[in-house]
Amino acid sequence: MSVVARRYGPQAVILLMMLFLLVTYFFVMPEEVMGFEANVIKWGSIAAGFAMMVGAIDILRYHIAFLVRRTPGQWLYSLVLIVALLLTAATGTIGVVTGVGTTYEPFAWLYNNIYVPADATIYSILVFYIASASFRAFRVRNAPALLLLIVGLIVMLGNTSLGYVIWPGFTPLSVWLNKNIVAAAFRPIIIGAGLGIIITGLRTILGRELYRRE
Amino acid sequence: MSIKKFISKRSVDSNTIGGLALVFAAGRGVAFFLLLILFVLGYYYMKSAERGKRYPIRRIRAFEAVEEAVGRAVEMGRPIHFTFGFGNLYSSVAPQYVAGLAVLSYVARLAGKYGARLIATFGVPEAIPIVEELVREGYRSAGRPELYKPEDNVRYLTNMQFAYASAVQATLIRERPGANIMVGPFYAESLIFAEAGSWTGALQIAGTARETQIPFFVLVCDYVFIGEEIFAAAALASGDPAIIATIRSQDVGKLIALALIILGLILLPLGLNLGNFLFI
Amino acid sequence: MVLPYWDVFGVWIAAAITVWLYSFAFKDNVLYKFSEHLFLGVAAGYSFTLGLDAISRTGIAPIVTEGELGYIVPIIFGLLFFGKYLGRYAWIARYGSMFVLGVGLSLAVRTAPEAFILKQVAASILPLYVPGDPVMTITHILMVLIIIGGLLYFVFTFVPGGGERRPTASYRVYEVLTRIGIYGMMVGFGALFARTVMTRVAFFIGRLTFLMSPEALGATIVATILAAIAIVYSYTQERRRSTAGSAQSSGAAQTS
Amino acid sequence: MSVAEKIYNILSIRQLLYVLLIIMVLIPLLHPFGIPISISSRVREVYKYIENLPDNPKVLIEIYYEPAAATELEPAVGAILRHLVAKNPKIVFVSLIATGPIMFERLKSYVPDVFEKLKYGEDYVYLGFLTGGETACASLARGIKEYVVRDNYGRPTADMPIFKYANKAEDFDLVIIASSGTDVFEWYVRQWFTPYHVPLLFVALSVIAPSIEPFVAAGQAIGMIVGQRGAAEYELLIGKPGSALAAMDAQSFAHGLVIAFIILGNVFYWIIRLQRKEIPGR
Repeated sequence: MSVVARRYGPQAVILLMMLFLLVTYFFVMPEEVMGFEANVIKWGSIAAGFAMMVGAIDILRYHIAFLVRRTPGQWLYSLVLIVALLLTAATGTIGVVTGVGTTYEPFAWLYNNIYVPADATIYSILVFYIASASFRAFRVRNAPALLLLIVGLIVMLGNTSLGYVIWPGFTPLSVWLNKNIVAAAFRPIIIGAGLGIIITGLRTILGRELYRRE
Repeated sequence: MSIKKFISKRSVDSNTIGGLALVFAAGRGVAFFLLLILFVLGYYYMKSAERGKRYPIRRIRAFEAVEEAVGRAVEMGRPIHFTFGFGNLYSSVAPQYVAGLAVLSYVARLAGKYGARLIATFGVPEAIPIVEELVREGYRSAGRPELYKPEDNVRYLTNMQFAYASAVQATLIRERPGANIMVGPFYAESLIFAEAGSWTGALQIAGTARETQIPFFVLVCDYVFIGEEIFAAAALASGDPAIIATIRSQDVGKLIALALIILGLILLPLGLNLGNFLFI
Repeated sequence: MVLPYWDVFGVWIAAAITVWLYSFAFKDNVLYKFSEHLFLGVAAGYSFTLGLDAISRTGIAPIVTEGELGYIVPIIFGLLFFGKYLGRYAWIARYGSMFVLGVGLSLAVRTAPEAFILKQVAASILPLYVPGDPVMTITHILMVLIIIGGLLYFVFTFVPGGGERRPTASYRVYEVLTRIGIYGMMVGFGALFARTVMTRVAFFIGRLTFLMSPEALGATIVATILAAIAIVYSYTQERRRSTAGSAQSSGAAQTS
Repeated sequence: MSVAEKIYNILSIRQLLYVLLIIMVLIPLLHPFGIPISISSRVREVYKYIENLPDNPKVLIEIYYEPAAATELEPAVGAILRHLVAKNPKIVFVSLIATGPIMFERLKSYVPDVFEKLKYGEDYVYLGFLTGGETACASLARGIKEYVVRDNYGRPTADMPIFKYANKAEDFDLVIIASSGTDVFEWYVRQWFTPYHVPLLFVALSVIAPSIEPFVAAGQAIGMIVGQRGAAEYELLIGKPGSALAAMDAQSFAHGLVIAFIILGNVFYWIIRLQRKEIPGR
């Protein structure tokens, strides 16, 4: 029994859901079946809610281990993480339970003064990485790389007033490139990705993906 | 319970005379047949591979580099870092997580074979059970179960994009991996990982099917899987000829697309736009 | 009612974190590590809250208020995720993963033929001769060649001659077309790299204007000085560790 | 070691490049130069469309972005509001995203001159965050007053005079969607344009623009203001330079620096390679 439950059970879950969600998508279905289909899609995010909680608990356990073992150069930081996690989770839970949601004052404070600035900062740290990657990695070793560089310069000049000062033609040229050549260049990648998605779906249904049979 | 019985039991309105009311949803008929063809072909090639038929794959340089990278990391006495992105499995990039997990399973087996320390960071909470099992299985199947330490090898960081990114770039600098392998759906954090990985001299192999992020991997990493190549790599990673054979049906899909385009180009000047007939 | 000094303190924390997170680009240091762990803690707590919210608002509420008993299914599968703490029966957590994956895969697979393949094919059918507009004609021909070449590049198993260089006619056509496809992709990658610079810089300007705002400027200056000290400190730490390291490794073989 | 190699090694220190970048962005922010920028036809079309709107136009504005994206989208919305206010409009603000309310308060402090001239409940109203995504978008089209009983501040919408003029989709002359994502544009195309043919105007991040280009090309939207550059051009057109125009100089300096790094990186790379006939360390 355990081999079936361990190995074929999860595969059956995916097979059942895939068949249902494919049939309801491709064929005209009665009203209540479509209502049921909309629910099933929501079910994914509900079950995932538990996984997000388990994930947060795993992070907590991972850092409590450092705290208990007093790992040098790490336990103090883990303490900071644990306090921040417990505070945010507690205030967030109060917000959800009282129905006020994320506008609960203490939670909003943590969100607006720690999460939001940190999120925007790590996103914009990319400006530094673009600068150093431009100097070190943007190497022209062969003809395609040269083309990549030339187009990159044209579009950058077309995007800002800098280009306009040198030659007003950069912006229209950059618009022409983006609207036509770039759009065409990505079509084969998107088609290929679509085929890869379909066959990965097939392999997962047939239980050939994510299982090792040794 | 076959689909037909399920459908006819819930037949729609009066005009369905008893039996089957299989009416295609508007604009999805052709799409359904394409999906059906690809599924049937995939199954056929898999079955023929099980009967011994082989379909040689053209060289995917980045895939061959994975084993080199693991070997190189072990010689340098440095760990291997692998990540496959953040987010949730119910999103429509799920197939790219599956491809990432398949390559992770392959890297875990290589880590067991070479006795290397693998660090798998990720931000997909629902994948925690799968990652733990794949990494443990990787070490066990290579005969080195003692090397598997869950708290070190499997690191779920968080599913918030830039908290995940700040933790991974820190891991790359502090653990100084010899190899940095990144396969899965990546967003703006692609360049954060590739650039931080390059500071410590790691050999970097990366791939994603999210086309907006491929340029950063092409520019900064040593080897790149472009778009569909991550799915081909996932098939090769399994080492199972039956799975590798399913790539053949992806190729047939490309030939169908090619044929439709060429047919469309021929018919267009004759005043017939094939594009309108693809969505009946 | 949040007292005003909480707001001021909040702006200081936001400015300090912004400076210390940026400092990582220069050198990993203790203040980055502090900000990173603070950020991870709040993010993990926020993720926990979103999970709880998803369960209560979209999961339990329909059962309690509208009596939709179907919603018990995802709650059961969700609870299975806690199975990972049950040692021997940890494998039941896989049911949770596969349940969620079932939704994601189905959404992706069922829309892929239309959105990823047929829509792109339809968009690739362009008039190869546009009367009276030579530029458009050349553009369309170039686009079609790039699309066909790109598609051939992604063919894995139908390669004439299995990919080795053989002077057959079909191989040369394959070679030329795939080369055009690769060049087309390079144009795409160059344009995309350039296009993202604008949005990244805009976010960076947003952060800088916040740091220079009157209420944050004080904290910004203090945080920057502290960051500089932390960076110098981590350089000295590294030099001390590498000199000690080389002395030690010349003695005994370095344990991997 | 040749001179080229010495310079190359110095420039390879990434920290130096970062300091240069910070300086090059800070200078124009502190002291804008006002480098002239060309006005693209796309932004000019939008300007003309709003200029030709009838007097006291009925407008719905969807605020669908989070704090990080506000830098690029807020200036554009602010510039459009400054242009609209001259025609004493009736504006209904709404957000289908949780961060909407915070962004709306920021918008009010970004263009206080606009909100001084508008009377709450009479000229403008803010419905706040509505859950339900596309379904909420569809319900709004059928009748705002009936669907949203209380506005963002808890006040009943039943007796607000604005809804006598602007309640159902047909009443509106224009719907403006400012979003950092892509899906909300599709919701409004499917729920407001396709059934009721209400004209749509998109305000989007430059990284998102390509994926919503097809809607504008297919005529489902009257136009698009893209990124900070679009906002800067609009500020020029309405003659009220704002933060977007100042940022344009900083953008140009930053882009100029990135271009210089790319060119320098290759120039030194090839000089050294030709000198030494092999590739220097990565």
